[in-house]
Amino acid sequence: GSDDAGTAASASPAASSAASSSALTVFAAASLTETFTELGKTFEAANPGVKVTFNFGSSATLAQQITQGAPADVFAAASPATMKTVTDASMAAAPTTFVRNKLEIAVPPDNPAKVDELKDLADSKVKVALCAEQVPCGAAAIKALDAAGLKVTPVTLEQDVKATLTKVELGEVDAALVYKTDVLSAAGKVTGIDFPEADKAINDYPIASLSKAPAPDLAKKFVDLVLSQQGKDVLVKAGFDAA
Amino acid sequence: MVLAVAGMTFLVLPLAGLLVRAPWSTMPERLAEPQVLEALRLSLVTATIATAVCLVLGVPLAWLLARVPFPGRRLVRALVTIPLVLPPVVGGVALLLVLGRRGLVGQWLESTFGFSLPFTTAGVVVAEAFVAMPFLVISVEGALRAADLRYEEAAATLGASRWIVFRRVTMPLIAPGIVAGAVLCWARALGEFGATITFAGNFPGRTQTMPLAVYLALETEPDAAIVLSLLLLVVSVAILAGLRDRWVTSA
Amino acid sequence: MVLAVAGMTFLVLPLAGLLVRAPWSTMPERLAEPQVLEALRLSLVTATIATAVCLVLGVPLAWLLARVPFPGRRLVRALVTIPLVLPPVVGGVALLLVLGRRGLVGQWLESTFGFSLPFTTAGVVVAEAFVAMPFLVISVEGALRAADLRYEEAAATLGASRWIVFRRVTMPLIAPGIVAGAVLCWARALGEFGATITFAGNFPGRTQTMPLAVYLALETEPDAAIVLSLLLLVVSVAILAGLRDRWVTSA
Amino acid sequence: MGDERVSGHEPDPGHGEPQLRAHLVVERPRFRLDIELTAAAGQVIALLGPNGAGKTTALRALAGLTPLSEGHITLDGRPLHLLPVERRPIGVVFQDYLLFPHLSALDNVAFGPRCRGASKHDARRTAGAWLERVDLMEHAAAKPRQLSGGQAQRVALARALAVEPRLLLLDEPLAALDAHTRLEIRSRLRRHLGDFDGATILVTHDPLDAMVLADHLVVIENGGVVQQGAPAEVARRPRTDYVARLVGLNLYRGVADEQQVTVGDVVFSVTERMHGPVFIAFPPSAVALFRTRPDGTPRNLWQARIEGIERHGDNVRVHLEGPIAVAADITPAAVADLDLTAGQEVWAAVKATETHAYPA
Amino acid sequence: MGDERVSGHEPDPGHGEPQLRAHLVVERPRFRLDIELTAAAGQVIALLGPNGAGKTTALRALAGLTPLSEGHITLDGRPLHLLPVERRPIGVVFQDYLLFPHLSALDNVAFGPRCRGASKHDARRTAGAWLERVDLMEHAAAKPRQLSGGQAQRVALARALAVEPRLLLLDEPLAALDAHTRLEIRSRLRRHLGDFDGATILVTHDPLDAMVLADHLVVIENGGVVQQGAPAEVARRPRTDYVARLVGLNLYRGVADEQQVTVGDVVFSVTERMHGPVFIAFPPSAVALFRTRPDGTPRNLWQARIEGIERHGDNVRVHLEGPIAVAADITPAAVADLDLTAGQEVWAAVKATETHAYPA
Ligand SMILES: Nc1ncnc2c1ncn2[C@@H]1O[C@H](COP(=O)(O)OP(=O)(O)OP(=O)(O)O)[C@@H](O)[C@H]1O
Ligand SMILES: Nc1ncnc2c1ncn2[C@@H]1O[C@H](COP(=O)(O)OP(=O)(O)OP(=O)(O)O)[C@@H](O)[C@H]1O
Ligand SMILES: [Mg+2]
Ligand SMILES: [Mg+2]
Repeated sequence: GSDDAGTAASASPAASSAASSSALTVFAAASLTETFTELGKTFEAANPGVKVTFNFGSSATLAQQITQGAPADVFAAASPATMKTVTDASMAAAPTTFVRNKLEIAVPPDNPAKVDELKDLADSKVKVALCAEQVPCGAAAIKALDAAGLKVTPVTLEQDVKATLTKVELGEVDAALVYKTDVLSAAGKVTGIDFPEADKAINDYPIASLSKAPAPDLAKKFVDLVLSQQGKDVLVKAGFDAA
Repeated sequence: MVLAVAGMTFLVLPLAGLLVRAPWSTMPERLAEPQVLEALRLSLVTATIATAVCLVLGVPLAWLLARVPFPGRRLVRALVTIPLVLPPVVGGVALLLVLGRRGLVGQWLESTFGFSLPFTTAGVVVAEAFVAMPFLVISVEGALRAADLRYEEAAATLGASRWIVFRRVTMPLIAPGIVAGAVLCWARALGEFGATITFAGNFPGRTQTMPLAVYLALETEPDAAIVLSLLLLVVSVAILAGLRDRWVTSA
Repeated sequence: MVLAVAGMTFLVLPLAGLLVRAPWSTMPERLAEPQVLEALRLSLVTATIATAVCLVLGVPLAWLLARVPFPGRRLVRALVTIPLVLPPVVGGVALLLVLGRRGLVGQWLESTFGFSLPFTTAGVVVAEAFVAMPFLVISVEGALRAADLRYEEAAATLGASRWIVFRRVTMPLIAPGIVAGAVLCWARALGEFGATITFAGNFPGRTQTMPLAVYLALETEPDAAIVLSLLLLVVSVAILAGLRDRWVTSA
Repeated sequence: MGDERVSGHEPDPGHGEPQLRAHLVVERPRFRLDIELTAAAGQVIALLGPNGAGKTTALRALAGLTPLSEGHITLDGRPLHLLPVERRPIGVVFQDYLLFPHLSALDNVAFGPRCRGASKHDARRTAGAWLERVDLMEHAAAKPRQLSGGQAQRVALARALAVEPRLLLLDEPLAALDAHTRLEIRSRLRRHLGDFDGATILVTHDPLDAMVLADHLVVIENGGVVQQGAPAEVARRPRTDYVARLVGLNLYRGVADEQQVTVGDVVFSVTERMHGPVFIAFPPSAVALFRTRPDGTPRNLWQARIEGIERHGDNVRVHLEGPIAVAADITPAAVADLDLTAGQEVWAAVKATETHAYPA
Repeated sequence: MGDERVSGHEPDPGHGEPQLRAHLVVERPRFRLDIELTAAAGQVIALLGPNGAGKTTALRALAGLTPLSEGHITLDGRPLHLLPVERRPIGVVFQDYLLFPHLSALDNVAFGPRCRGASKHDARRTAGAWLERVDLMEHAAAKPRQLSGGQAQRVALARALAVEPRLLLLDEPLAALDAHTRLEIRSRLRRHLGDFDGATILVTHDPLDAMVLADHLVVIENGGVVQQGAPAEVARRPRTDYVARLVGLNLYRGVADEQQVTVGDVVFSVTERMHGPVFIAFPPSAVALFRTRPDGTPRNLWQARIEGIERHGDNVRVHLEGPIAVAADITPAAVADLDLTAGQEVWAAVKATETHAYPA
């Protein structure tokens, strides 16, 4: 945009404008690594002279860092709960949900346990991996299983969705509930199976610019980019549902 | 002296941070949860068994490295440090590749004995032992190299076979080194997270050790995570303070 | 002997798993990425500096624990193992609580020197040193306890002050123990992940060490993670195989 | 060079005020050391005693390596026991060398001078000179492990001497040396001790070392001083069995009445006139053995049983039991003549002129 | 008990076939050991030599601790050098004891019997008996660190003997013992060696130990054998300077012509009639010193300069330089009479009857 410079000049305090306008720091959930890296390049292209730096990690870790005073401009979390710890500490303005992620059943390509719907997971002979309830995909899985009225005994409650997916990829479990995005990124190594109850267990990804942001103007522009159609396209291409 | 105190402060100060931050008021009820004690018990049991496994396999390995010249010894010695350098999660993946249901050895284990390590308590022990063994091996090798070979010679002239020399002379002489190694090993096993969760998964009562419980608590309730960590610390510090000194005086 | 070989196999076999799984065809281009080399360089530099820091602070601390009786020594010795037992992520949180911009000491650091550790390369060093120091302290203390005190007495009668005795007699005598400790310390620092990502964040070129890069690769491309891990392993094994033996012969 | 020593052998008032005055008390679980020591400047005190008597303990206490339970140490008028080890102007040769295994012989010797402030270069030069004096310059670069026992001992000696101490403490400095080297090093040590104006405490088992090197002997047994004096005096008039065997004499405690001393059932004629409790001493060579009772006075004559026979130098030493236990030295020819075997009964006689009696 | 020893002193063909036959070659960077040793059953061989001669190296080679570069070892007809250390039927006392620091004195001694298959209880009983024999039963529970040097040595001795070896290797077993204990332990060692039907190799610096304990002396210098024979023979006819000093003789190489031996500028009268190269030896006590030239034949008389004077036992030893280097022992009274000092010129004379000449 041609009006970028003007916005920046008018919005930021004169003292820090020069320095802060050239660097943007984004803290984002690790599951956003690919999409945000791409959006970051887009952003840099649109704003010459601006360098976007990402800090990808677990949402909870990022939230800890932000509440301990990390110099971040934007926070994109993988769950509303972690975003809440940041807003509770009045570190961020009202967050916006920018995408949603839906669960799928992931099975190894040869599908050894012949799983094709959610209730197959309740079979005690089927080894199932779920995320732990403390992490978003685990909470979503519980919601989905409750909605289906199923009682599943998993062999493991994984720390995050990638770990869950790894178990499927290596054939250690016969099935797992993971995000659609993850199935997509592991193209070929796992097979995804949609199931209707997934719609009842959708995980929201909130984004917010932070109140102590060193570059508040750029932060706002980055959030706008993510929320824009251009941003949505990138995210949907990776398997996310538009918010 | 100043440096020593600085070093101590550096190690201990973060604990102070945790203590300041800890939610003392809700502490008792949080600790009373059965899952917490279950995880603590599991941690202590698996770390101890893993240490025993490391002693049984690691001390002879250290001896081999320190005493028996063989081609490629340098390489083997460096390879021993692999589990140290490997990020634990990758270590877990590597273990799965070998010992998992479809792993190189695991496949055979399953078809022959119908036995599969991942998602079992035994799997936790394997993961912990894998990650912690280098500490033992390297400490013990260092102690072996520092030991005076002439005592072993004296024992040989008295008719002791290599094994007896090792057991009755070398081992007691390097006891402090073995203790140091075992303590490192035990503590590392106790704090082990990445390889355990990757290889053995996380299931309360079976494979959920304290660090796993802490990690998951951190996701939602950082305060609870601090409480759990402090519990783990207090228990391990108490055990080490008790155990270590008894050893030191007897050595 | 059998046990030693079993131990070796146990440590080395998972590496075989990784090798089998590694995507050899795309390996060269993956390794050629500038970010990879950047992360490797950063890992090596920070691990080495962290080891140096640990030596400077840890060896005197080990000496204090081994040689100077003071009340509460048992407790301090056990407290030294804290960073070992603490899950690294919690360690990172604890560091943030103390040295973060809003931390107990960090606040003061920032207001006095305008300097803040988290999210800097120095922060990586701090996190690695915190996690790795116990290895050094415990190894060196073990070596000190095993050393023959009478050489130190002999040095004292020749007019050597405590410090000279320590530097010119004790240190060389326990060199193998110090080397073992430093190797453990360096390797642990090199593989350190949890505390680093929590305390120093994950900024390419500044705080993204190899294990962090591996973590991100696991999120996106597991094969790339294996390649990165292998690179880290090969480099560290090469360095250790070279370095360690030179030390061993000179000691 | 050593000539003045010959006369300076007796404790010499010319040495002036005692340079070292010590009262050493060390308590151990099953052992208590309690001795007083004084040494004038330039004097050499030999500490003799059986194994476990406390010689090493006394030396360690002087060096400050073992804390005193009680007592004090004064050197050149200054209280030494208040100084830490490294500030004490001492040089120590340890019973088992304790050469630093990671340093070459040269660097071992240079260690002291270096600690006392010499530059690296000077320290090494001093060390080289000392190695030269103990004839080990060719082994200067060797590590202690590569030295033979005696070579190591000589390096230890050089290392202790190189710091030019005011008080030199030697724990068996010559024990591992062969006879030849020992003679040389002993002379050199004498020469150095002659040049040396500090005090020397020398622990040794070898009476010859003590006689040659020391001005004054202090004999300790079981933690206490049992006898002291000039070497010749101690050698002539031993007061305990240990000292007597050390100097190769038979020693008994008896009661004198004029020129006659009664020891148990045996009566000795002696040349000295004395009364009351006395010691009587005579060398094994003064004892003659007979198969049958010889004629003559019943004095100095008794019947004994042979307990054992062993070769001793060119002679044969016969151990006798009977009213008194005696060692007798006779020639191998005499053994053959008399056809002596263990368990046999013989008559033993001592020449009056070879006995020596002195107050107990 | 020891009586048969007195005559059994010469290498005795009655011992039968050599039990030990060894040819030991060990190569070191700046040193080469190459010696042959034989010992009959029950025989005691003493290995003497200056520091660094290779005595310890030879012992280690016999024990299998240092590999042979060449050569062989045969014990009781079996090739010993093919066995690993722990299978060799040997007992070793090391020069620096090497008691296991973590075991009590008793357990140190019990270690060997235990390794050779005894039950824990039997091993401890055997060990107790051995500690009794070296008089250390009261220290049975002590750790090596709590023992004095000599006590530790005795435990080491007991430990080596407790395995009832066929070949006993002793590296300075008596060096750290005080004179009294030494005498006792020496007799006990003799007694044990008497009972013992294996071979014994004893390394010692002390000629007395060698004379008392050994049937045969092997003197090595610089890695090679320079002289061997029965103790009395070696003592009477030393063939190197080292041996001469060891046995306290002055030794020279000269040329004999009838009863006259020429050594450099000095001519000696001797009692033996010989021709060609000979050794001539006489004790320091055979040398008389004069301030002015005494009357008489020019034989056995020469002018010398005093290099040094030291006390030696009850006498004074005067070292002379001049046409030949000589040690002379004279009485302290004579020193005073002659007013001897270092650097002074004197005349030295030797009684012909006290010299001893033999083929070189
Ligand atoms: N560290 C110790 N702890 C307890 N007792 C000890 C210790 N060191 C020595 N002793 C005891 O103290 C006594 C004196 O020992 P010390 O070493 O002084 O004797 P020594 O006269 O030097 O004997 P040696 O001639 O054998 O060297 C001995 O009975 C010994 O057992
Ligand atoms: N490990 C070694 N490496 C190299 N040289 C050695 C080693 N050990 C001994 N030597 C050398 O071998 C020679 C013989 O040593 P050895 O210990 O056998 O002498 P020794 O006769 O026992 O002397 P001592 O009476 O002093 O004990 C010496 O010159 C010594 O310096
Ligand atoms: Mg002693
Ligand atoms: Mg030797």
